Amino acid sequence: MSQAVEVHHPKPKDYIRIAVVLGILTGFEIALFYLESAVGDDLPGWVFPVALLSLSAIKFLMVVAYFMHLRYEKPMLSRVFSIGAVLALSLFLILLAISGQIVVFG
Amino acid sequence: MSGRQSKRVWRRYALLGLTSLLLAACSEQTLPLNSLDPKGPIAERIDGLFWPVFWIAVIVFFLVQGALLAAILIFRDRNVEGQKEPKQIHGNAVLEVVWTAIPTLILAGIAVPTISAVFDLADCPTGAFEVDIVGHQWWFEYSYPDYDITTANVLVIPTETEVCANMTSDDVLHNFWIPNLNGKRYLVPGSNTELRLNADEPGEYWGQCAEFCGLSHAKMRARVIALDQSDFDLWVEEQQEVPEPPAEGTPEWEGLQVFQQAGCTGCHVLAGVNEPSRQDVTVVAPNLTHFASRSVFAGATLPSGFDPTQEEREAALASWLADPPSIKPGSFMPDLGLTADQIDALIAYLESLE
Amino acid sequence: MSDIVHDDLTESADDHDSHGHHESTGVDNRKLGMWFFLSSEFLFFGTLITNYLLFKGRDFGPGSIYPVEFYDIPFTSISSFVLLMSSLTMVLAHAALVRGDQNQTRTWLAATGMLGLVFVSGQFFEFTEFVNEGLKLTTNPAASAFFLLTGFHGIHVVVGVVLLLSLWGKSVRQPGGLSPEQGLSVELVGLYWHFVDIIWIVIFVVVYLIQ
Amino acid sequence: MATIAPQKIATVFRRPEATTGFWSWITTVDHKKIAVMYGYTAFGFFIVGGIEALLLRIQLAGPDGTFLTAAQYNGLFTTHAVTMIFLFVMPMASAFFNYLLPLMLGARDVAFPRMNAVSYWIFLFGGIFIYSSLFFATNPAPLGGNLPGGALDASPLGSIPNGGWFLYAPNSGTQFSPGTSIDYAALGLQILGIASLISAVNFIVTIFNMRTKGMRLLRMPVFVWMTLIVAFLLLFSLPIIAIALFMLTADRQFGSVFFVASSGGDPILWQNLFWLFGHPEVYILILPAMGMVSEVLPVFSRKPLFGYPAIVFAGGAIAFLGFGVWAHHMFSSDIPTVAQAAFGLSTMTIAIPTGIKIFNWIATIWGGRIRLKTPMLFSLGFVALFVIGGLSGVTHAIVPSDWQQTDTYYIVAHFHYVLFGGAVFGLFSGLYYWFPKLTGRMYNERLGQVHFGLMFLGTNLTFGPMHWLGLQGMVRRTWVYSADTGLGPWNMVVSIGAFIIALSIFVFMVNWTWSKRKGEIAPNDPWDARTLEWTIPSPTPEYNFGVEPTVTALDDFWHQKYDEDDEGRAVRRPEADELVDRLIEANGNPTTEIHLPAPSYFPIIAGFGMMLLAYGIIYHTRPWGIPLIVVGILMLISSLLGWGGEPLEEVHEEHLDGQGDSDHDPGSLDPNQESTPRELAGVED
Repeated sequence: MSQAVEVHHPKPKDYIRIAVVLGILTGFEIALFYLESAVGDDLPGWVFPVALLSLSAIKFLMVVAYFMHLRYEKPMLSRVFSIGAVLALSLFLILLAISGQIVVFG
Repeated sequence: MSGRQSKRVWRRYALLGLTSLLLAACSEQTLPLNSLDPKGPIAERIDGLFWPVFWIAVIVFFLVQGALLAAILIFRDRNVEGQKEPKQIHGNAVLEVVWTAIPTLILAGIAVPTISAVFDLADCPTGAFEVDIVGHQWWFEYSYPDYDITTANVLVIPTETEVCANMTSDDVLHNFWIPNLNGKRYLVPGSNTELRLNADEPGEYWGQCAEFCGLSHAKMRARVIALDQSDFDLWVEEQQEVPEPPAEGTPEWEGLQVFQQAGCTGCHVLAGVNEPSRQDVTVVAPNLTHFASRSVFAGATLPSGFDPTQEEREAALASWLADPPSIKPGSFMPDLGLTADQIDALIAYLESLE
Repeated sequence: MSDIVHDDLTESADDHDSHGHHESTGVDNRKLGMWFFLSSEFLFFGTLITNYLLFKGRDFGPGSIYPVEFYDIPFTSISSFVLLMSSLTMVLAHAALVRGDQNQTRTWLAATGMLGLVFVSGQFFEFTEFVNEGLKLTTNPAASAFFLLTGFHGIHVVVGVVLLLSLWGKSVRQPGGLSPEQGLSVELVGLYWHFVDIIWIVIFVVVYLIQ
Repeated sequence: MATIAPQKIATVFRRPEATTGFWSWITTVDHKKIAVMYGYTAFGFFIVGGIEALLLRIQLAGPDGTFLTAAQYNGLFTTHAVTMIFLFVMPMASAFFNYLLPLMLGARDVAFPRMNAVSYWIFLFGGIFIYSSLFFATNPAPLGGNLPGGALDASPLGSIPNGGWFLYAPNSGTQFSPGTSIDYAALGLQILGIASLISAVNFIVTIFNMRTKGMRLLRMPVFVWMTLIVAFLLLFSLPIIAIALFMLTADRQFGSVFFVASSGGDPILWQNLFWLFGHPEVYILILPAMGMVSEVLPVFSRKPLFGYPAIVFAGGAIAFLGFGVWAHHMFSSDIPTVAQAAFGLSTMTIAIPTGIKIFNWIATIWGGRIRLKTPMLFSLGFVALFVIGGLSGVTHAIVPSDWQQTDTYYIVAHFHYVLFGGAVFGLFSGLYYWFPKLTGRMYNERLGQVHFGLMFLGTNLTFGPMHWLGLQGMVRRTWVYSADTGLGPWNMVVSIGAFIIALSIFVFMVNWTWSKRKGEIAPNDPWDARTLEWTIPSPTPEYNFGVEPTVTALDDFWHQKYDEDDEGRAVRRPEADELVDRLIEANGNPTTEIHLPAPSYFPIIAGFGMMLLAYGIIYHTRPWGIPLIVVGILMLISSLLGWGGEPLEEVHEEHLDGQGDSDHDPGSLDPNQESTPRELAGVED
């Protein structure tokens, strides 16, 4: 654990600010859920999933970047971490695609 | 040392060559499951795809193995004083590009006909002749929705007709394969798959379940009999008839008594005997209505041989009725403990069900 | 992979070595191992989430029930929020330790563990409710997938709580609190904890909120 | 030298102290001893798997064989595959990784020595667990099914797992496999997977972090590169099968319905998940052998590896593409046409990097000075046979052809050329090549060449005709075939070939056992090699390197011995002999005190606990099932805590030359960490 790296760390206040933002984003997510229940039929089907997924992606990245302080680490660790994330995402999208077909035609 | 060495290498390759020669020589044998012997347009299309790729592979094989062998022979350490050390070559960018590009081009060349064949052979054409295939441990059930016929083990199809098999499975995965007519396709419980069959000539085509499906997977075989349209129509007529019950007192009649009393009717359906309406019956065993019209039984494993005599057929049937699990381990048809007389009577009855 | 290599090609492996044999990448062995492990965890959870997505829309015949009919969104929102906040307390614990504030470290570690327990209890309650209302592991594949996914995540939370509490125990027992080296353990447990949190961030949206 | 001072530490057990004999093996954390244990265990399983193969071949030698029953045959083909893949090739590769990684990187051990020991013990108990099914498992016929004579299959062989190594659903579900044998397979594979996942993390961190001075990534031997790639493949593919096996176990034990078709489950999902793991697994099996061949070919041609970066890159490309081709195992399955076409294409692309490797290997020996010693013969055999396997592989990428070929012996031929002609030949190449390093003695060259000759002949006789059999319609996993199919004669040839292979393995065992004791004493650098492991005495001293090496180039050792003249030919430096002697001398007699990780009881306890846990899960409905689970978990936890509680090294007055090493389960806690010198050193940085 190198002290030189620790120096760059945000202060507790910054963490609290980030947590507040995360909380607000969660609030948005929940609001979107109820909004969809209310007016979902008037909008194209992809709007709410896309909005929700974007919000969760932002939260995801904030936690990774600040709480897991990946922003302040050597870039190598980001790559290590993203290999798994990207691989999982792409493999399972392909799997969903080919299996989705089974649902459609089967 | 090195001289002897190289001779050994030669011998090894000579042996390999000999093996492949033998391979070619033996191909004259009768091979009912030979996938390289297409008997219909679909199998021919696949065959036409296989051979060019095979020959390309053969050429590549000889080039690469030749280079390897040449390198070994030319550059082996002769173990002589003063033999120079090799030049220390670390690589060559041009060569790397060349031997990346050439395989890529070859593969691209192969890919084009492959992809077009995949799409051409994929779906059943509209208006195809329809049959339903259901896989059971360990036999195939066939039914003809348009003709209200249900049969097993032997699938009868008209020649020069696109046949579309709608397949599913009653238990585990099975895989229906008639090598002369097409590649294979899974039968999946809970969903439907399609397989196209098309035979040019009348004939009997052999098949086998190709996916491991439990204990007696090996004994889950299949036959397809292709008939001219006129013969096929006759066959359909025959199959739609309900057999007359045998006259009282005949051996056939005694067989029917055994059939009804020994427990056979618990699983087998026989029109006119225990089948008031075909739809209500849950199938656990082959429909035996026209048993005698089928060339094979017991998961298409019996009788063996290409043209069995009636005696051979009856002997096989007797052995099957005597102890099914010894022929198909795990079989859902139990050893009913039938006496020899009962078996004879049953055979007489079953063989009358044309 | 070539990206990882790139770093190393431009700098010699021994640049950071003054003496002895140390980490060629300059990242502690344990920490590097942890990041690789977490990277691999994506595949665990990816498989489970995919299972759920595959089954959630299928038709299991008349009269079948689906997990989505049982969700209690306000309840799950609160427990999601609890888990999110536990990430904050976790990072505060680590920050306190870096400052050398043992008291605060202790407090925040305990708080994180407690929040984790609250989350797990919530999940336990949720499962019990579902089962009482008739949604069981055996009901249909969608239910099976739901229970396996959230259960597997729950086990991760439990393991995290155990690790946190044992760290907290050490900080209480040891006279001078946690040593600077145990700071690495706090950091590693923190990484694990945040990872469990981000997986829940995804599950919350993908499983619960998207209809 | 390792200083092992008894010390009072609050742990459950007294610290183990033995450095020789039985207990030293049980408690060792030395990567070399662990490697040796991996090697012998794996070889033991190889013999078992080989005997299984011979039994299968006796049964199939003629049509309608009666040597085995259906249940026995189905069990044997299942365990043959499980054994050869998970209990032989993978652990044997792991033996090489363990032995060679630190030596090739110039390190004193792997990054996490105790995790390394844990991996081994978990693997061993996993293997024992699977084979304990012989005695404990049951294999009744599916409900309503009847076995000959109405009885269960009485012999133990009838009770081993019999669903195929692929455990396809729904046949592997309780409805169609009601006994416990499938549970043994599923949980056994789960245990082996955990062992491999732990080693994967260990190897990756070792390779990234334990390199000696100057050992940049592109100066690492190709074997190390292939190890790294394999470890990545394990890291990312094992989780998928782990979850799939969880699902299967949950289906079988706890009533979930993932794969139960009658409840809406999806058997094809199992296939997808299985092959998402299963295809990378193929490369997990073959890449280590490719790495070894890439070490052996240059040494015995006295030339550098041709196109080092291309070979490394091709290995990475194979691994990457290997994740995107899984559905080619399912071309006749229920997948959409577009997916069939796409996966056919992606499968073809694998041939490109594979070709790059083959061509570079041939270019490596081209123009060299080829010494046909046994390791070289096996490496050349590898290339020759692998080419055949690769080419037949391209023929199944032709999707419609694959509809004909899949599930036939054509596939069996293909993957045996790749895995036996490939992986196993590579492993034997490595066993002969590093034999002097391991034992300090030379193997018998003549017997080695006899072994190669017989095995090469046997391999082609066994697996060559299988191509033909498959195309002629011989379907896999069938315990009998009818004489009418005309498949008899070639099956006889195949069976004879199998026995020739067996004979060749016998020759190998004779050679090994004899040479290990009586072989000539090996010279320091018997092959005039290129990598760091040959700069230290043979057999390797416990601390590996007396002096930590510094490297300045790829094949640093070779460049120290050889210069190039104007033509670019290698010229041995006049001082080379002296240099080798000096290096060996220095590495054999360290001047500074070297601290090695201390042995520990905990790894074996953790492994044993894992096995008990698995038994407990299978028998959780019995009264003693739950207690077994509890005991298993307690053993696991207590050994992890105990291991966290004992310092890796004993405490020393002054830290001179600490092992670059820290050993913890990621996330486990270490109360005595401050007492580890290495950690203190870390803080000083």
